[in-house]
Amino acid sequence: DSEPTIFEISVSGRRCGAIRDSGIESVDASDHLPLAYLRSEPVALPEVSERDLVGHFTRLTHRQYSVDLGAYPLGSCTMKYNPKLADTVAGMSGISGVHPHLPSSHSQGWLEIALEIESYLKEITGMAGATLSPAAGAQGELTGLLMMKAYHLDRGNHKTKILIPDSAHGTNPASVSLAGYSVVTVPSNEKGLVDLELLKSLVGDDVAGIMLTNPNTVGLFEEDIAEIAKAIHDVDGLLYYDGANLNAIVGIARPGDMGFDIVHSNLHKTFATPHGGGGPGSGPVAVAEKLLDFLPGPYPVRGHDGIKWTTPSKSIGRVHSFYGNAVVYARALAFMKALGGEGLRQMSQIAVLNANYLKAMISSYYPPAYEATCMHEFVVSTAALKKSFGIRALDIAKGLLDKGFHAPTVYFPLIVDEALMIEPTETESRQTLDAMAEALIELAKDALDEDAASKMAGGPRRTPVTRVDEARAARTLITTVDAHSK
Amino acid sequence: DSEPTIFEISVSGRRCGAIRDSGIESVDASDHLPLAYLRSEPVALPEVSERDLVGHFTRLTHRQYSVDLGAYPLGSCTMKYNPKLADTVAGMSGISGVHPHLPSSHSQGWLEIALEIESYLKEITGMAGATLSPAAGAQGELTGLLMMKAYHLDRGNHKTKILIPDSAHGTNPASVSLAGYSVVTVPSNEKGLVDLELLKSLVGDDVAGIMLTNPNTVGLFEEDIAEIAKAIHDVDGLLYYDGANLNAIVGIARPGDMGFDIVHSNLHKTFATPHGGGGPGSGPVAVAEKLLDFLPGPYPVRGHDGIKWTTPSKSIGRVHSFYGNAVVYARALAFMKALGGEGLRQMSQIAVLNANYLKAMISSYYPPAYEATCMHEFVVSTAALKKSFGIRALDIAKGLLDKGFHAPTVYFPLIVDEALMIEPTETESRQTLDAMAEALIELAKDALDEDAASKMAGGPRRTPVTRVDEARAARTLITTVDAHSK
Amino acid sequence: MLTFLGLDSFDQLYASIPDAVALRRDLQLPKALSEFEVIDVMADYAAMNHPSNRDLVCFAGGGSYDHDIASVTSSIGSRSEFVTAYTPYQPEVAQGVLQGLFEFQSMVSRISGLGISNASLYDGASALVEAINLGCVKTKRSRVVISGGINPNWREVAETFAKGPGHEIEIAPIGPDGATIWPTNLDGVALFVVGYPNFLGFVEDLEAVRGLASSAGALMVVAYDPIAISLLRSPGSYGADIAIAEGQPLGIPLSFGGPYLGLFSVSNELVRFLPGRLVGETLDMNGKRAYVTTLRAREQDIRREKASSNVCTNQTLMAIWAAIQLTWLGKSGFLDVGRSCLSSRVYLERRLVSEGLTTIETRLPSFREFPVRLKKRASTVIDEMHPLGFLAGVALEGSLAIDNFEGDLLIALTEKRTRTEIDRYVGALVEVIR
Amino acid sequence: MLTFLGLDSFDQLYASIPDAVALRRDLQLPKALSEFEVIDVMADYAAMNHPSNRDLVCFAGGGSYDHDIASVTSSIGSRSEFVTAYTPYQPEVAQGVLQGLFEFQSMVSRISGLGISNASLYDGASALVEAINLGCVKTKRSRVVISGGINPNWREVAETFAKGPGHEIEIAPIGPDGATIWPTNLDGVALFVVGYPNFLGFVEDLEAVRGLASSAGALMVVAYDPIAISLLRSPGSYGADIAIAEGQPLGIPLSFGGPYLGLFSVSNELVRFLPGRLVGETLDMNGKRAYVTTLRAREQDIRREKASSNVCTNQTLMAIWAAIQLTWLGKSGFLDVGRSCLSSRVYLERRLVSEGLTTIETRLPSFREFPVRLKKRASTVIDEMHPLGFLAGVALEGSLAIDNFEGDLLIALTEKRTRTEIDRYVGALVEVIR
Repeated sequence: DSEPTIFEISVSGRRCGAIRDSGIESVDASDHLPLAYLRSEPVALPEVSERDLVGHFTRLTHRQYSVDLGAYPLGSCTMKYNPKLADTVAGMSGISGVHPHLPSSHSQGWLEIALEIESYLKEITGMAGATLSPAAGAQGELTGLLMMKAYHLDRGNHKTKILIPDSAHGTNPASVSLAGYSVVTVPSNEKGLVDLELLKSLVGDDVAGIMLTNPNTVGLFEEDIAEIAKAIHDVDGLLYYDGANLNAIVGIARPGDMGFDIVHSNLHKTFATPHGGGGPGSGPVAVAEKLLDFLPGPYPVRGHDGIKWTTPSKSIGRVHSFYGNAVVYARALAFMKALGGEGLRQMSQIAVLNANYLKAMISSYYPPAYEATCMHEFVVSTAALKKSFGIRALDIAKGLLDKGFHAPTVYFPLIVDEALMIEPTETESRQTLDAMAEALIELAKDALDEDAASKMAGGPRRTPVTRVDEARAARTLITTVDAHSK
Repeated sequence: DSEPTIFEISVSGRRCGAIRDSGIESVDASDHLPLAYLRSEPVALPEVSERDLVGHFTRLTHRQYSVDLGAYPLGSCTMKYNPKLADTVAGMSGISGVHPHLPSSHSQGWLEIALEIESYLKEITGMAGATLSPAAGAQGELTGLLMMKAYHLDRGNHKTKILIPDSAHGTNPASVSLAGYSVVTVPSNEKGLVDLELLKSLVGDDVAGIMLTNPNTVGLFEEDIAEIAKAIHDVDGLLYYDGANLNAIVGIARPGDMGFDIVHSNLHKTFATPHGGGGPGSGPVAVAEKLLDFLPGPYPVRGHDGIKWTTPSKSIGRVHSFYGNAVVYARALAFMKALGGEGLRQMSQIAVLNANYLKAMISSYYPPAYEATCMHEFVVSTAALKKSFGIRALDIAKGLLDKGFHAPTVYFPLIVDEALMIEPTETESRQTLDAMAEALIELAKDALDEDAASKMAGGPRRTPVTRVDEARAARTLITTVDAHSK
Repeated sequence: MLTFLGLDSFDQLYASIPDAVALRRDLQLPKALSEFEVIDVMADYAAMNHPSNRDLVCFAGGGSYDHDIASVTSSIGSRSEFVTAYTPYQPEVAQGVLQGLFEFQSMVSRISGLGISNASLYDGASALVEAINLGCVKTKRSRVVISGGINPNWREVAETFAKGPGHEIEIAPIGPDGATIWPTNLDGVALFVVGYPNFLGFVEDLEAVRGLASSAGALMVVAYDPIAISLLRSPGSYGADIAIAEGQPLGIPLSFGGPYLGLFSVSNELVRFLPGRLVGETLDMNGKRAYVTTLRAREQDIRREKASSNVCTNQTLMAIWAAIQLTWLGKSGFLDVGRSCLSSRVYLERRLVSEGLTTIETRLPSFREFPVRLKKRASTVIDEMHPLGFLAGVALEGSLAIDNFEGDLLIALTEKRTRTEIDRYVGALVEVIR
Repeated sequence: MLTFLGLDSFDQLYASIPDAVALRRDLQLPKALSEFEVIDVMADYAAMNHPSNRDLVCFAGGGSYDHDIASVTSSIGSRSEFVTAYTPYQPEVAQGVLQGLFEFQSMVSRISGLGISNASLYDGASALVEAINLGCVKTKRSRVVISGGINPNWREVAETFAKGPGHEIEIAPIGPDGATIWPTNLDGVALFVVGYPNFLGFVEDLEAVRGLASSAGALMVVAYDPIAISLLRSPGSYGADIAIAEGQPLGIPLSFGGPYLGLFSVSNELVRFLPGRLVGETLDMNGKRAYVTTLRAREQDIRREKASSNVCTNQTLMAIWAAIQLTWLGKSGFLDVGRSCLSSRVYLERRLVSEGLTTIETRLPSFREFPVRLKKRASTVIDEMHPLGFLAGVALEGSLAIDNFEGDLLIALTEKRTRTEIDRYVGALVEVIR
């Protein structure tokens, strides 16, 4: 029942439709390009009919879970429903058909879109300016850190370190390294929060700043944020806000008011742009007043004769081929407009409510790693289940797949043993949360029954393929259809 | 694993998005309509979030087979692949957004489309005129028969009967009855063709005409068509061509050249408009010169100042609210243009080739009901398999579902015992035909093995639901969610 | 593959076609185009049309209404499993379409107030034809009384198809107040057909029609605007035997008139006379709920010449779209649409009166559509309003003329029309009429 | 649900947020709009843009090309299972995306001629950044020599991100013949980056670059136009270590510059240095073929601060689109596109010469894009061509200026441009220039 590759479906000489007839006589390539440069054989792309193409890729979609098919409680990923109205917007030819080198006088609509979503982001984050260039959150991080670096260089600060809590996403330390800083890890305390005293002990003149997400990756609000900010600012350090968890606090609290200087947003998370199976994302970065001059350029600025491309005086330079993943942020703007200010706040409130509800529903079977009221996500540990018949967090995750749900995030954050990180999002109904809780509880009960547990350990079984051998993939390393023949 | 109904997902007070704010103050209905006319409770439509709506209907699509997922060898249904370019056309606002009462001066593009597809249909069928009004083949049949009736009335002919071969689709006799004629059945001979001598013996002055499809419903070309036409025309009868099987002969032979006077086409069959799970169809009717005055009206006619709506002098009148299923025939025109004259002929050639190939591949296991070279479809009988372990045509059909194909048409035509009617269409590749043949042969072999046969008899098992109890449905007659409570 | 069959050419496959009828030339048709060129050509045609949009704001109805369609409706309704499936003859692999139709039937029954609804017919007109055929078969009569307030296009279609079985169609005229003047002689009437609201937008008195039908021993057929049922009592609540409608307002694009969607409901007693497909709930071999087309014995492919309808396909895809759109609207949104239509109708009518463009007549109440007598004929008004950016309405002229309202302009409101648009429309009308 | 949690208000859920940082006012943002109003507002913006279409025929390239996109690409590529899925962290329910990416990787490897291709990066510029980081890590050097014929926007991006690790970016200038003038001192060069064709459309001599890289012990990075590889030898055939490209021409809409698609291939030896996601084939528990993201140990979430790339998401959906478009084109269609681009380029260049608008220079051969020196500056020409219905090209001015070609107009051809359009374009250019 596996689907053959498109290359296996391929039959020599077959093709889909023709390309356009330009009306121009076809030239012989060798009359216009050196023969030595020309390939002797056409690229061996698949040769199939359009019918077989459509059959193949449509069948692939029936082997794929997605938000539109069901709940996706992936902690820290904020897999909410993506309203279809944004597809309507993305499909407009005045949106999707515009060449990026078109002079600004003829792309004012796009520039208006850019300025408008920037204004939403600034208000939501409490920042003074923003760039839409970064194509994803991780690129936003590096962009932000390079602004931080430029700021310090400009001020003559000598900085070498950036602080990162031990619960941070992997992109944070990687970005810090790529920005040329060294990482100093800040351990969490037993409450799952940054240990303020310990943090203070790590802060010195060599600290360029700190990267935090708040609520943090265990789903808790860093209550000492004001004190943290003060400690960092006291050494002219900057606070970087990882927007991964912004979905919890829109309209409730603003990074800028907490003392953050740089904020990236993951539009696909908080602002519901579809994730596309792993991208495209969009990672705008908003900054405080003091960093405005360092923003990447060019960016659009409104002048008396329309909006024009401008590069700020101390800009770190360009970070994307053009101005970011434009259609993604146009979608996000449509989403924001549909919700409005009040709706955006309710979005966060319900996200937090749903997380706390689900946490309460399952807590007798899945002890939360931390007791406090969570924000939009929470972490439980299945360490206790491991003791019975060896059921691990991964088995619970795979068991959930068999019950028709996506799995939560597993083994993250690293500071919790056998972690399941669960984020239901605001778009799942109470009925769905109840069904998910029921499924999770059934699995916990099964873990205590020898027969059921042994079945679970081999799961999933009802999915398009059963449990996948990841080690074999790394060992054999077949990453193209041609790797077989090697 | 069944999907609850949308009403079961419904929760009081929940809703999707809001409607547009018109800016007009809402009035109290009772101030403007008599209180006695007003309902006391809103209509109990579902109350769900957009997220739950999308989840529900998307999950339904994963319980549904379709052409895009695989082969559909339903004899007489011509379930070919529907090229996606037609979707692009159908989505243009100048196509889908036009109000049907728009004056013709502002809908000239639509009228051009209508005239152009009429010209294609006339050339393909060999007819003098056409109407696009009928919304489906069956409506086309009745439209054609009413023209036949009007013709005879106009000529002062006294006609009461219409001849129909015993292999005809059920719509033919039903349409004849609704046209106010009585049906005279013409038995097929042992070759599966109309028995010419028998036919001649049935033809008299009271015969208004004959309805035929050619190739006929057992997939054979009626070789005596010229003689049949002569016999009917000799009594001033008319020949009606059921376009269900037109896919076999486009560019090869034309109904008009065979002597037919009225031809309907099923655009979703021959011209690849998608079937939509059972509609919308489109059943244009083309007619010979002598019937032009009887066409339904109004229809578009080109004049010196553009195309205008006109009704011919002796028109049978209007047959559709507007001018037929317009977007469906716009799709068909796009298909025709993509294929061109030569491509349309090749379409038929390959349809016939594929049918003969598949027939040859399986004929040792599935004896064809008739030996002759078939056209685009063929009929086999599984009567022999019934003798072994009681495996019926239906079981083979359900067995094919378990193997990932759609089933062929079963128990039609009625003149073949345990009939399987198979039409692969031109869009399936040889590889798909081979796979289908292999699946069919496996099933035939299984039918001879007691264990396998007993399993097959209870099939299908791997489908979204297992074999469905049709008798129970008719007995309990639950046709709405409210029927349960009765 | 030819070789596999032992053949040299395609011609041999066609050996059974006699020379005399074979086409011995190429089709005189244009050569193949790439899909991009086809799309360009079709876009050229599309550019010659004037769609209803912000450049041509639509105040026309008359059987086709410019409603907002939710993005989910086209998005989910365009999924290829719905679009490219066949009729659900194999229920085990067609539960998606079948359940969608079952839910559609449930919604239509709740709207119509009648227990049984089929899986749709071609359009409103075909629903009327089927209602007439059903009524005549059931009552074994052939006199059909149709209100003059029924969509004139539908009436024409009914008259066309009545010629087959020989039903006598009789049109009951509309009085100056917009109400049907029913005949006094009720002998042998098979069915009465009334609009609700009627084509002019007026809400007729259904109690009275029910009385007439009952005393005549005839069926009562109500042709309703589904949007109106958001506010008005259902046809079923008046004891209608059959309720029919054009379902286009429920999420189907204007589409130059098709594909649309005929809604057809009957009282439980008439189920065995029902035309078209019907989906029923049942169980599979494992006792799981499943859906299947049922009462197939009614259908043409089984009853053949004894069938009372020749309907084979329906408009399944449009039914799925309507089910999605109705779900999107939901209980409260459907009500909102009705209120908005009514409110805008009241607002526009008042504005027209206050501008002196029309006067208030004594006539039946309207819901969302109403005729206006202006100083110019409607067709002239429509032509002159076009360059100002409006499809002003439908001209009650020619084949759409209705007694007492000939030459009037029929104006329709939907929830899509905003106050700004309506104000601009009134301004343009003032300009055209003055 | 609040009640279930024993709470009275949402505020209690947020009790952990200190007063000092809580937002004590409403967001100063517009109120909610219905989706229809949102679409109207966005359509207003869209109407202020001038998309590339028949009213503004596109002769601009410069990293973004106006190709025909098959209907299947957007149709199948827009299916919600592809669009709304997450990163395939649970392979058992993500075989659709994973297999699609595996096929994409296979196609990219066949195009680039290198054994390993990742599942895409953000865009061409990010592919360049990752190539530089890879090369510097691999060679433990930091001198990066980039041809001045690399897209100037990409060069800027490379310079921005080089500031982090402190790589030294050195631009090798372009001579009057359009060829890169490589430095003579090759000490400590980590990698050489060459365009193929370069930004000006010229096909450089890759053998020479290979020789340079080899003698310097550096990596050879080729930034190719994927469409050119339909005719030209692959980067891999020249021994490139890394091949990068902007994948937009493979079925991705112009989209005002994003989302696009970075293609990234390496030779087999470099696989463990590969940035981004990589999908591999494996088996499931039943021995059935399955796909999974592999060599995860390279990635940031596992290596954290030791990772040589911080890439987390890629552009999966665009990769799926490209895989569909490349399948639609197929072996012969891809070749057809290349031939058509070349033929149109040759035709247009000849027409320009014959109209006396430009002269034939001695310079490198071009594929589908070329710079033209006109009597007016390119930006002026573009402005004056706009009202005539053309986006005339890209102006090699300002940040896009390239030595020896400053002020020239860069013109790109795709298979979408017809002879009629090209003839009209030449006519318009004559009018503007004369």
